[in-house]
Amino acid sequence: MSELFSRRVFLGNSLAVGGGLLLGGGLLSGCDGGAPAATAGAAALAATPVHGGRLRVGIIDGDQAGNLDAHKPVGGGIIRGWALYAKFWEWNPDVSTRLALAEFAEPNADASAWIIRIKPGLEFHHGKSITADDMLFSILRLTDPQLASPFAGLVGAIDRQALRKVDPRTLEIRFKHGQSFYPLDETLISFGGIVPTDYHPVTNPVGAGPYKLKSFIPGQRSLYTRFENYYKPNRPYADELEIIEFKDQVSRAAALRAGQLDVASGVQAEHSALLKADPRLRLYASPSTSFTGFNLNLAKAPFQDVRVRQAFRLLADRQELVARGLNGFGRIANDLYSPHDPTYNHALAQRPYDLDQARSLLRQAGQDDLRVELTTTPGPGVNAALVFAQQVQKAGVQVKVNQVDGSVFNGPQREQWQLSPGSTPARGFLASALHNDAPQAIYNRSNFHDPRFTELFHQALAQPDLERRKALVHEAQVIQHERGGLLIWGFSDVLDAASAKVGGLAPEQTTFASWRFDELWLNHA
Amino acid sequence: MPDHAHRSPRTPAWLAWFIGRLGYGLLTAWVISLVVFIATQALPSDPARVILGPDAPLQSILTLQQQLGLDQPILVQYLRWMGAALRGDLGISLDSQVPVAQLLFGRLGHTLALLAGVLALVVPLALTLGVSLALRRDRPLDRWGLSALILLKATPSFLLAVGLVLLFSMPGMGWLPAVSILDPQLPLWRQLPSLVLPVVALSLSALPYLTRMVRASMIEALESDYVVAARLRGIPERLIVWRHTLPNALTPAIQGVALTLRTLVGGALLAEVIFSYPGIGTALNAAIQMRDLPMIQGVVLVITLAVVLINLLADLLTVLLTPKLRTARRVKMIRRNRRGIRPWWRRARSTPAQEATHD
Amino acid sequence: MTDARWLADPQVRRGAVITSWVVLVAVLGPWLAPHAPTAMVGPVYGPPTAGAPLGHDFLGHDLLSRLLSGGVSVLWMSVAAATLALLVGGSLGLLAGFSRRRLDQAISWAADVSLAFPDLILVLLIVSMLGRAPWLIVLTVAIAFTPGVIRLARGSAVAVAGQEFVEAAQMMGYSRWRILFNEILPNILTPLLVHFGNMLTWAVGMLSGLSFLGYGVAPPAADWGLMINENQAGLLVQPLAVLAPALLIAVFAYGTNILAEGIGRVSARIGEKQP
Amino acid sequence: MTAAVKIASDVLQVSDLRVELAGQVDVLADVSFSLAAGEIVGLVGESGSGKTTLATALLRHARQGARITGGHIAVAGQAVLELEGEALRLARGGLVGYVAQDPATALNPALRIGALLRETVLAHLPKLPGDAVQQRIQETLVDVGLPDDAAFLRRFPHQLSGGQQQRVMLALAFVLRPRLIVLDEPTTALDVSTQAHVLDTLKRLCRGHGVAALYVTHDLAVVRDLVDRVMVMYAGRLVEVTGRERLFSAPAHPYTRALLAAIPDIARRQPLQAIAGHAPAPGQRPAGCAFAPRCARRRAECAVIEPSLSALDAGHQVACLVPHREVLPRGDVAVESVTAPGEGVLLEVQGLDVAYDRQVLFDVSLQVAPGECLALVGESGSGKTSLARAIAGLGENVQGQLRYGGEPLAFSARQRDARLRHQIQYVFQNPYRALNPCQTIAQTLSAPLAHFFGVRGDEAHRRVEAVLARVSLPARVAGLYPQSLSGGERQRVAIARALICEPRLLVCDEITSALDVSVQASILALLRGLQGEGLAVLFVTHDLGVVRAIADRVLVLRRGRVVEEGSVEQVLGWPVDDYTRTLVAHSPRLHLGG
Repeated sequence: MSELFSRRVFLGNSLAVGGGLLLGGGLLSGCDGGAPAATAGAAALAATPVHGGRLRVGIIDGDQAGNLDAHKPVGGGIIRGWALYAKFWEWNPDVSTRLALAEFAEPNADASAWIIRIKPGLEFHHGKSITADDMLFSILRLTDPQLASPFAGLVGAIDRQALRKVDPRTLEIRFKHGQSFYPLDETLISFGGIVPTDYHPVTNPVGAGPYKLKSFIPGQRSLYTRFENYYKPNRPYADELEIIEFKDQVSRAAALRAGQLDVASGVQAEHSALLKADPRLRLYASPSTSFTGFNLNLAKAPFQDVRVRQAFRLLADRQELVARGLNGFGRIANDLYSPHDPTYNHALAQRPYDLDQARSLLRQAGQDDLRVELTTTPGPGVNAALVFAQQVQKAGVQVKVNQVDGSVFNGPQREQWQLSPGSTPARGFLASALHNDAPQAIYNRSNFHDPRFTELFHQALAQPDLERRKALVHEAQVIQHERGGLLIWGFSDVLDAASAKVGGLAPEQTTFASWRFDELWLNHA
Repeated sequence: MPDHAHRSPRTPAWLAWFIGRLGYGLLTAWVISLVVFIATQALPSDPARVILGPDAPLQSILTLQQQLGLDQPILVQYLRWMGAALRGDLGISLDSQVPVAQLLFGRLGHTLALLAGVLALVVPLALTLGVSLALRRDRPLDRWGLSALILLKATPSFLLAVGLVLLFSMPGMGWLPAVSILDPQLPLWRQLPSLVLPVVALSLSALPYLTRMVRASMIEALESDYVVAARLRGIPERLIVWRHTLPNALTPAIQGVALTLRTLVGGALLAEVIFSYPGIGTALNAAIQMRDLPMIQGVVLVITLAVVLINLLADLLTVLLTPKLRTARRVKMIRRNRRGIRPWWRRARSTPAQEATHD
Repeated sequence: MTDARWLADPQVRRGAVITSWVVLVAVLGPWLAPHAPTAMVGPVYGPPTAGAPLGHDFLGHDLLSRLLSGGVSVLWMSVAAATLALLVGGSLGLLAGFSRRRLDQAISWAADVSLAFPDLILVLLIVSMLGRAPWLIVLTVAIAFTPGVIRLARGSAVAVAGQEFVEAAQMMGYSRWRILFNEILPNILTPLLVHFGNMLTWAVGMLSGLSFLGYGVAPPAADWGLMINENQAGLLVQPLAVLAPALLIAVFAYGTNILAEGIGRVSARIGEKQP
Repeated sequence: MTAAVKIASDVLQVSDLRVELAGQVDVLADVSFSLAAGEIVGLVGESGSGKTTLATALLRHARQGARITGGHIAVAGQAVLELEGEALRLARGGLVGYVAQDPATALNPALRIGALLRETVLAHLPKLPGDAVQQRIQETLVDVGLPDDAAFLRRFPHQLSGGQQQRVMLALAFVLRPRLIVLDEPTTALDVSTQAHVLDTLKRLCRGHGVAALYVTHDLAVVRDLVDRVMVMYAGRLVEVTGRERLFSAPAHPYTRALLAAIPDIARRQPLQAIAGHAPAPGQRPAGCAFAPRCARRRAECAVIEPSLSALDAGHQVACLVPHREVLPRGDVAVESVTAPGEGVLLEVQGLDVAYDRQVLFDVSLQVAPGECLALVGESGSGKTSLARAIAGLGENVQGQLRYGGEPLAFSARQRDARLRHQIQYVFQNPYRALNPCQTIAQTLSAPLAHFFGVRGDEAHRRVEAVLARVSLPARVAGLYPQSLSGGERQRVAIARALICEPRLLVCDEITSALDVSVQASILALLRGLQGEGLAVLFVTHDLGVVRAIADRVLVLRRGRVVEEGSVEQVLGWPVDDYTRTLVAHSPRLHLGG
């Protein structure tokens, strides 16, 4: 109870911060002050959870039908995974991790090995008890090259040969070539669902999550029933969970408003006014630390020149980007990610919008008449790209926004885009870096490679001690801030909307407030 | 004088025509499947990358490509696909890893239900409207009706659909579901309310064409000599409209319905997306986005076969409903020019299909 | 001579007036627009102000300026697609109607096959795979329309060619080209023209539908179809942002449609005078 | 029944009937007449005279755009124009029967013969028991000379021949036993033999049932044997009403006389006289007598006073200020001397076979001498058009031999030498489709000049004017498009197009069948004139009267074979072949035994 309470207090604080920023930059926002009001409404709903009912959650999965695979989730598969699978850890609302299936999980002193022990008496949906064999199977499956999971890269450091069962509930994980890997929790948490050895993603999709599968029609919906032996007592609340897939926001908003849905997960900011105006609905704005920005490709002219990168970062009018690109639902950023991370370097001053300096930098770099192509996929990212293109025009830079299909964007040319949008869901510094600009990053679109940064990053990976790691990260962030390839202009809020009958949904700093299916309940009476 | 020429043979003559027509249709479907297969496989897109997403390492992509057989020559891939398709196996969806046939089966049913609903609404409506407008030709009702129809025709169909969705998501409009999310647990006939709005939206866009077609052919039939003659014989007006005029006006209307269906098979896509209706239209749109090639090929094959079937049925109905064609000794649905003499450069060849203009 | 005859019909006149009004707005609009179509001058979905009488759109552009600038692309793309389809389809159709069996069968059959393939799906397939450059969209829409034109042109050509004056020309021993251009082509122009008007309507509908699905013109260009797509989320906040372009599209489609139909009706009436 | 007829001797009484188009333009005015029971009256007029309007007005029907605005029609005492709704419906068919012009289009293609008949009976006699209906239908079918078996009743209209179709139309009218029957050119679409049979049947039925009939036609000769009285109509007015004998022997109205003079007669060659000018279109009637501008006898007052129909003497009414009172001079006109055919052979056809789906010509041979007019005669389907087209180079699937001027001639016009090609020209049946609607007359006419002779510019202009003058068209026609010309003018232009090529052989395919008799007369006169200038003419026709009027020699075709050939006098006067004999016997003639 006390834990819950403290979380709520924390949230309140962070929201005040978020709201303040929003107000500060809210001059251009048509709907300022909206977010606090909505969250206030949400805070008011603190009644006792009710059991039973069918909870209907509407998700947008683009056009992907997706699957149920725990380790290679595609499209809505990630969200469905929250219902089906439990992991060693789970996320705290402040984007830190806490133990879930595991009762103990610690790295050794240099983070070259982890020991993970699960709670006793855990069971899968089909009644089989969870053992170290299943733990081993799950990690091996995730990292199996034959499975080709896109997320295997995050835990690429794991040495598949050196996994070791310590006892029936304990597993030891070691890393390749004596590497160290401190952020195992953050990288394994999302896609490291624990599944039984007889698991099959199509014929036997069982896990230890709050709900077990009843039926799944790809691209349409999936239906789940309550898992009675879920490791959290008395959870989940609803008897049934239904995840309904939508292709576009308009029809889902209509379904929510028409009462055909209880929860709409991840609402488009443009719909906020409409949803907020509806007395039957609640809008939850989670001030996440998911960043949105642009990748300046260092491998391409003109961005190999640090002055051009600096000029671009100075040219971004972040307030306006937040106001227009995010419809005001977000906060500005300082070209660095993971501000919630305790190691974040708050000493670095917020980079201002400085047209004059940007111009002079461009002039020094000999790029007075610069033409750049910004390649993006259709979707929400386009707006920010358009706003940015408009902003840089003031410095005489022509940015041509080129929209390409998702398959082209992520196709063979994906490292060739001169300028492209980038974003990563809220993660700690190390995990975010592994997504973006770390030496072994799975997708380094900005082609940022810096010897000193690499050195610092490797040291940080091997440093479980917070204070010492903090020093390393601080210096690394100075480098990123000064000459990195990312232009991070903002952190976006995640908007969820739900019927007023839904409880257990509260804003948090993560992106998945509405995916906590073991917390959500429905006042179905 | 030439009475003896009309003894009906044992098997009706149109049967031979029908078989030929069937073969032609199947050939068409086959060619389309081949073209689409080659085009989709050859185009610069990499399903493996689309499936795995931006963060996939190269190794994973290469492995998946191999698993999908994307590294084989196109013709080998086609032959393999065709062979399997003939056995009813359309491959596995790249996206959801479920057999395409299984995915399509349910969705096809939904789309067919949607189309059936549209037909059930539009055909009687268009007939009634068309007939009543034709009977009131050039009177105010007719003129206003026509203007309204043109306006309806000019309005892009997706606007109608979006408008309906928004209207029914308003408070107090809950008596019809705004969005057609179907519960797979329940049979479709118990979820008919979900069909209403998409059917209405599609019907509205299909209505103008059909109504005007019925009206035009009704007017043509009403002005024909045989109607004047029937009228001057004292045949009651009711019989003139329903017995003398409508059957003859129906023949062009059948081709019109076929054309409407053909357009709807493709046009349902927009409505399906807007209403989140789980039909083959949404499946195709998603498959195209995802480069889910087996799914695209499967959907296209199904759509093509459907179109071929629709055309076939329409032609068959036309033959069966037109006594002159039904009883002919050789069915050639060819409209010669008035004197029956064909232009000088096209001698002794027959056109298989009737002319049906695009409108 | 023919034009005067067409304009005598009130429906043709009304269609011509409506169409030319929209064309005028689209063509002169960019000069009249108070702001650049990409300039962000107000709040997102902001209400009307003195500088922006219609309010603002999803990024805070001036809606009026975008409306005024957004017609050119709709116009040129639909006209280009319809023209291309008319030229290519018309030539192929005439060729088919005028050549001996083999080529005619090949062309007619190809047209039949493509007609068995729904337009929108064909366009979707091509555009999604090859990209959304305007010329490509135009080309694709034109490809989708061509089979219909082929059939129409071939059908009308065959019908005209069956008439005695063509046989007379043939008997005189005029060259095939001469018969084609002097005797047949002028006589099938009217149905083709009517079809052209219809194609304009379809093209507008298809282009805006494509934009709606996200395959149309790429932003930041101002385009009526795209504007519907961009602003649909704000429909209840700033309805004009969706309704105004939708209305203009519908009016344009309406105008071309009744123009085409009026012309068709007038020529049918002229034709009726001959038994 | 018969008693009733005798009491009310006039079955039909029409007075002051008026039909208008929009804008008070009358198509029919001041029409008054009556019909006695059992009487058959012919209504004769050229196209546009309003005869069909009058015919349908008797059933209180007007075509789209027209309205019956005045007058009174009484059929067997019932005021037809006052009838509404159900009463009107029952009067149509029950009281007044109607037989339409073209049975092929007037029979619903989707309904079986039996269904049509049964429906018609039941629409008027809904209470009649089934077997009575059946019996009545079978009686009527026997009456009109059709089989009455079930198989026949199950036929669709398209499975019948043209004559049978028209008999079905008669049956549909007679099955209700109406008091009056209106027939709108019922035999125009039929071959002469069939026409003769149908007319016989009709006459028998009317006499037998005591039904009055109004027979509408454009051809006086057709009604010669059928009718008791004739009404002549011109520009929406009755101009002469009289008994049959009187009409043919002493017509009083100048128009009637002109019409008679324009009709070719199979019995003898008489000079055909065209009527100058046009009949006025509705709304363009001149003041005074509508015929006055075309009338040779007109006086000053004719342009002022509109003559009304008044009795000349008993049973003879005429609307003319200066009617003819003398008897029509008979047969004294000298028969034109036949132009002597030139020596030698211009065109020779040997063993010609033509086959499409089936063979249409079998081993046809013929010869045409320079300056000669050879008529090709046959009923529809005899292969005469195929033969003409083959000669003109438009044929297909032709086998055999063609020789022109002694030289072999290719079957396809395209393969013929250009110097030969212009010498054989072809004029089509339908003048409305023979001219390119997108080209002015000058363009149409000057194209062959440039093509064959390389003549352009002023010289071409001069020649176009000359050829227009030759076909009696004013020079201003050159600037017009075909749609502003009448059918006869178009046919003249088509002939001009042939003439401008300086042909030696002109193939004319039924070129007058779509035209009114007065126009036909002028076209035939033109052709005769051209023939006099040395042009050979191959004239395809089904009308033996026209043959008599124009041809030197005749070739009779039957089912693709030549059955008789010879001079006109020989073939029409003393036909040898049985087929030719029936053809001649069944052809309508103006002068009995002439």
